[in-house]
Amino acid sequence: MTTATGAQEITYLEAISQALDEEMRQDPRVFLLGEDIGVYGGAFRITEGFQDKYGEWRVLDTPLSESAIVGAAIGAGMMGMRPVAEMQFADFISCAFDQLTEVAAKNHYRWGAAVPIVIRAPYGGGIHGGPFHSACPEAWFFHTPGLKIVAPATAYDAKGLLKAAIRDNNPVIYLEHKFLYRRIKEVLPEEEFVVPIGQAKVVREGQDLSLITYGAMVHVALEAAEILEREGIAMEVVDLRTLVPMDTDTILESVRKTSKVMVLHEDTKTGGVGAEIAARIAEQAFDALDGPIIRVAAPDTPVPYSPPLEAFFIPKVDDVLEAARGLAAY
Amino acid sequence: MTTATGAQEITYLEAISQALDEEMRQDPRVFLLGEDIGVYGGAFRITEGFQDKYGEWRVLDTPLSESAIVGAAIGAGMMGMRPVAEMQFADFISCAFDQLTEVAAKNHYRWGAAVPIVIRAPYGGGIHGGPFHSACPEAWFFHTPGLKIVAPATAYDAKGLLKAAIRDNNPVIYLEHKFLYRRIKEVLPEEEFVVPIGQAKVVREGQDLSLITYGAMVHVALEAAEILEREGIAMEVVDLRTLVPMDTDTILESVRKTSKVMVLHEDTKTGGVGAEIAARIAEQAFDALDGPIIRVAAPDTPVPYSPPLEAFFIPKVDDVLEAARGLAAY
Amino acid sequence: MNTPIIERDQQGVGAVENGSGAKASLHGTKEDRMKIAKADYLQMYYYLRLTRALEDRVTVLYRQGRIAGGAYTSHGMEAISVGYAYALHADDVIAPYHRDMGAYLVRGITPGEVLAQYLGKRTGPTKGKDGNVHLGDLRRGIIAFVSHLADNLPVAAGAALAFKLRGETRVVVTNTGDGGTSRGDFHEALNFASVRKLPVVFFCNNNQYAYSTPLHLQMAIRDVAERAKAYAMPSEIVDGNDVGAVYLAAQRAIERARRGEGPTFIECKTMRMHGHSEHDSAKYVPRALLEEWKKKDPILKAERILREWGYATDSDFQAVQQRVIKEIDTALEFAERSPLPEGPEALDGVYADSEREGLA
Amino acid sequence: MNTPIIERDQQGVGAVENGSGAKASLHGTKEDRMKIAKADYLQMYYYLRLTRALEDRVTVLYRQGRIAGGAYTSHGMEAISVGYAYALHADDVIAPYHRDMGAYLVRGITPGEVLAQYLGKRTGPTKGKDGNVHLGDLRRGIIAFVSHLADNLPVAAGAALAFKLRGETRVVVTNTGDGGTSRGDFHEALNFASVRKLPVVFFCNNNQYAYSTPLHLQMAIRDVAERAKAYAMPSEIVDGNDVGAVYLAAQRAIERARRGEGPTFIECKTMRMHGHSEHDSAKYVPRALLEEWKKKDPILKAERILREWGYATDSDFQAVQQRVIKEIDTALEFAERSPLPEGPEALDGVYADSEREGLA
Ligand SMILES: Cc1ncc(C[n+]2csc(CCOP(=O)(O)OP(=O)(O)O)c2C)c(N)n1
Ligand SMILES: Cc1ncc(C[n+]2csc(CCOP(=O)(O)OP(=O)(O)O)c2C)c(N)n1
Ligand SMILES: [Mg+2]
Ligand SMILES: [Mg+2]
Repeated sequence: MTTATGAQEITYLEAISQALDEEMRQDPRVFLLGEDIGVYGGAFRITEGFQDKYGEWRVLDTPLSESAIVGAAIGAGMMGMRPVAEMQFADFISCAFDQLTEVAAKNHYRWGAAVPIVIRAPYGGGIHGGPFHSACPEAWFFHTPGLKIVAPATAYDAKGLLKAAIRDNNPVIYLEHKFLYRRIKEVLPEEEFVVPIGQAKVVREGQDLSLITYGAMVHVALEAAEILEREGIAMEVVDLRTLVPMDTDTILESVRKTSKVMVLHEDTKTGGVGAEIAARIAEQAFDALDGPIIRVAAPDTPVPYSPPLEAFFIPKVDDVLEAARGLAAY
Repeated sequence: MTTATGAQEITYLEAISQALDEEMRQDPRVFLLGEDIGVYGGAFRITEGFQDKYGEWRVLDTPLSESAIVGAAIGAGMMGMRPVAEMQFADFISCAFDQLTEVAAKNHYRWGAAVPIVIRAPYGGGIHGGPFHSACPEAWFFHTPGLKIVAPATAYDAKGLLKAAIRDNNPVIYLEHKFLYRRIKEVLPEEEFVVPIGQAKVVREGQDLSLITYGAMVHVALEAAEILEREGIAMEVVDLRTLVPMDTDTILESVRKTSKVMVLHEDTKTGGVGAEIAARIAEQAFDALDGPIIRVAAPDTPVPYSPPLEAFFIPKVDDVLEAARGLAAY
Repeated sequence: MNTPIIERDQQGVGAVENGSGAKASLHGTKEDRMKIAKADYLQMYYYLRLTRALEDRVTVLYRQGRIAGGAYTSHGMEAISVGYAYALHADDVIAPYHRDMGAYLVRGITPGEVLAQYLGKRTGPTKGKDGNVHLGDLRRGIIAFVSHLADNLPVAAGAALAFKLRGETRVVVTNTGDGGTSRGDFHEALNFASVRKLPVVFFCNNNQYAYSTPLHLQMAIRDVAERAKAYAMPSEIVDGNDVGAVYLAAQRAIERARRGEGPTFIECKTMRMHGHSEHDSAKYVPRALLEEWKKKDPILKAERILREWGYATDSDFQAVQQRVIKEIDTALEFAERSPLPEGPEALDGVYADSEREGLA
Repeated sequence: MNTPIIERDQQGVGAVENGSGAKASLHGTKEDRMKIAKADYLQMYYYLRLTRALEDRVTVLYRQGRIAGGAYTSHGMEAISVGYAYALHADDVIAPYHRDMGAYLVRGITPGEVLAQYLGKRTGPTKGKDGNVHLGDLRRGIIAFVSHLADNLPVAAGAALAFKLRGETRVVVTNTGDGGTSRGDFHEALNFASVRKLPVVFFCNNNQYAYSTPLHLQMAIRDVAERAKAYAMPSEIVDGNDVGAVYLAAQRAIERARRGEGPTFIECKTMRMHGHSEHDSAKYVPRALLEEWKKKDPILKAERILREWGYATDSDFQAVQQRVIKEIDTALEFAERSPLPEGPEALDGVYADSEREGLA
């Protein structure tokens, strides 16, 4: 789609492709590896045409071996390359878990070896992928010191954070939400930009309560905020953008301003990222609180396949509205 | 050691052995598998003599293959056996992560197949094991619906919970703390007993503040409570014993009684089990709270090896005292 | 890099010596005729047809946008899962992979259940919790497929271990794709099974591609069967498009396992005739290759042999085809009539009760 | 189950044909003499002695209770890591496992650093963060060992991939135990390296046990080298107690990798002469077996060959031994004098700064 000024709207998916392309063009150390990313262009076609442009070594089709993909990325990264590894679906990251938590995460702490790698993980539900193609894997890695995690909610952040991730000297898990791939778009600046890792963003101001969220849920939050506004409730929405390192300051600032806070995520509730956010607030801003800290999150089950089940499972605008009304009235 | 009445004191380690032995004797479906558990009797000698007693198939030495160990346990469990798999150190559970989270945890939800397996995981620090022999792996699995997790702090619970875990129809991760193996002992009842999964225990009563904890930290908590008592602060100590399913009622009851609460664990802080406990309290007992929810936990780093570093890393009585005094004065 | 196995395959796998030292099975020989009774061959033919008709219907439903998730078919590879499943006893167990629809059907999963599963209905074996070919039912001896490829191989070994521990003579058969053999769990499972001589048979559907990845980018060996050497495991290479050959190879390996002699690895040479899933046009596969393999279609091959052996005539084939189409029609009606689950059912069944469910 | 390889080994591996089809290296032959210069052999002998003396000292310190954690030695297996490390160029890279002390020393880690590491001192390569043989330093081309066995094999392949991508002729050598070859990561790494012909050499220290687990409970094959067949990877079996044989085999494989011809697998037959770690009395190993292997000690073997080839005499050996003992004394003094880290240093270094550290 083209806007009135002639600028091109770019989808979330295209933003990711652009970031990869720009970084590969600028930095010969950057290369990609993963299953079916070459000739096929990736399961989601993010690297379509890349192999023609950069050759079959810089866009490397690997055997079906997630652990080797991540392990090889680590080795190449330590030798000065900037590998970007793709998990075909984030769900399969469980097969590379050990390499991530034991090798990538600990090398710098143990012996000072930087591991500048990016793991792209297409994640999240809403696409009827069922228990093995819908996972939100962030909490596992959130609890693993040595890894960074980013989770953009917009095309702008998708591009800017991926470029920052590639330039970072640490292992970064890049969570790209499959539901957003083709559903959101925006005009991006023509000039180069990077979104620094570690900075949350207040995406909507409000003074009655705060909602802390990230990923696809940012859009659910904004939709809910719009409705609440009409009911006279001004909900502030904070998009974390980066999960590790977490921008606690921005969270606490918002809480201090509104005195009431909710956390929203698509991942299951128990032990999710929301628990940590709630705990930090309860620890560091207790005095500012004027009500319980409410979490809206998926129930503690695998992601079910059948549309009515999945619809029930994934947090919805209504869930946010209900919780927000309750909290506002507290 | 023998007490005045002639009853034998049993270490935490012996309690584990006893539970395995009793369950194997009573139930032919129970068998053990793992690395070096047979001839050698296991890295910590928990199954010493078992192979002589039960043969080389029911005490099965496996190749060095954690994923196969857990996978095979799952398969045997689904076919009606009751496998107890040993990870030589809990740290190596990362190599079996995928089998646990994708296969064991999801089978019953997806298609109704019960997976009655126990994964024994010798965990925790304080033994100068360094970054790969000291891990507390609970938070990863705590966030995985479908798994149960128990973490006994006493010989009594070690025995009773292991028996309950073996009899449970679900995958249970049994966290046995290496530091406690030979350091604590008690006289156990002669008659058979089981400690039901899912019940926390108030191990010390108090009304000034509550401390929620589990595993080796229970002993740190009790030592701190003793000292605080002398200072006029009555700290209640709750030993969770089971992490999943969590006994939220007992936690909330204690919080409602004392109005002030701390959470203590040896695992690293961010995204740890303590975050969930704090979040539940902040959500469900906010009205009862008279101060911030304080977490005392290890810092967000791998477990360092050198004694001064490790001593700094692991939460200590002093850390609890300092936090408790602050909270009591709040 | 090695050239893909394709060229040689085109000459008909069963008929040639292969370089790997693995036994090569002949197909359609007189010797085979003595080993496969007419009733059995016809029954397998029926299952080939049923599988084809069912999956063709799935493809149609997918194109009509009536399947919410993905759809995978075994089109052109039906002989593999029909053949191995047919060789099993009722109390044996299978742990299939995602192109084994024939095995589900042979084991008694009905086409209605399959379509209900695809449509997310409560009457599917997973009650809507899971989709497509993730069908499992312990009562029918079926361990449900897990997307994570090769994850079920250690599980299959473990099921076999249970049988061995109890002194039962039951056997487990599992299958994986050529791509799946690159995963660590493949290695750990075959190694463990071999060390302990477990009663499990490892099939490999070598359809020459893993999604878009051709065999020579998946492994440096020409025959997947070479992988078995790392475990001192006997292996066999079989024409995966010949249901009789697969059946006999499966039977040999299953009986070997039943006798306590340990696991066998069976590579079935075949070709993936559709895209990886129904959304994939598979442009990366040379058209000529598909044309070539179309001639080797397992149903055509079965019909040729049935005719040659005097087991059946064209009118028998037509009757079977009419029968299966009717079965699929009825099945679809059933699936369509079946209710969707209600949202809150999403919360059910994360944990098993204390009562043991399923079969032991 | 297979019988362990032990019996055959006792006849001297290098001298016999082996059943696996892998090349068997001879040792101590005249041909070898022409390939190894006197200075090089003497230098390797020095490293054998240095490794032995250093690890003997570690054992003593462990028994004195002065090492907080565990202690692992390569006693009787020093020839393997000395041999392969000595065959490398300065800018090549190693990813050793836990019985490769010789390689660390050859690559320039000092005995003082090793002892500082064991004692948890700030002057150890990990500044007290990690213990025992978890030594790493990218400037010296050493990727630190990770306890999780075989984890560093994909990492080694990845380092080799970096060299290949940049068109460099550098090579990576990695090592694993017989037990470590059962892990999934072993399979994934060798498969990937082979498909992409990466410049990496996979050594395997087959010391016949993994902790208490004998080879026949670890794998069904007789020679670990059989594993290489699954990857169409050339393999070689070598007498792991003969430093010259290891060195030459390493050289062949390294130069092959350097020429872009891909990875090689080298099985070194040897025996673990101590317990798994110093706390383990290894009662499960037959005493006779240890007696037999004591005669094949790599230092004795090296001395015999050095004498035979006229490269050195007993007085040379004594001089080396005196030299290394002095070096170890000095090293221990250094380690003892070194400060322990302060508690809060535990918080340092979880993340790298934006400035790249280490060598590219
Ligand atoms: C561990 C894992 N990684 C990636 C995928 C995604 N995926 C699904 S099927 C497939 C290709 C499988 O190829 P193969 O094993 O040869 O089976 P085929 O589909 O060709 O029958 C891939 C990459 C997966 N399911 N599991
Ligand atoms: C993944 C993993 N599982 C278990 C262990 C515990 N462990 C340490 S060394 C060892 C035996 C290793 O045997 P092998 O690979 O043959 O090497 P060796 O010690 O004999 O040289 C075991 C089981 C480990 N380090 N990593
Ligand atoms: Mg395939
Ligand atoms: Mg060994």
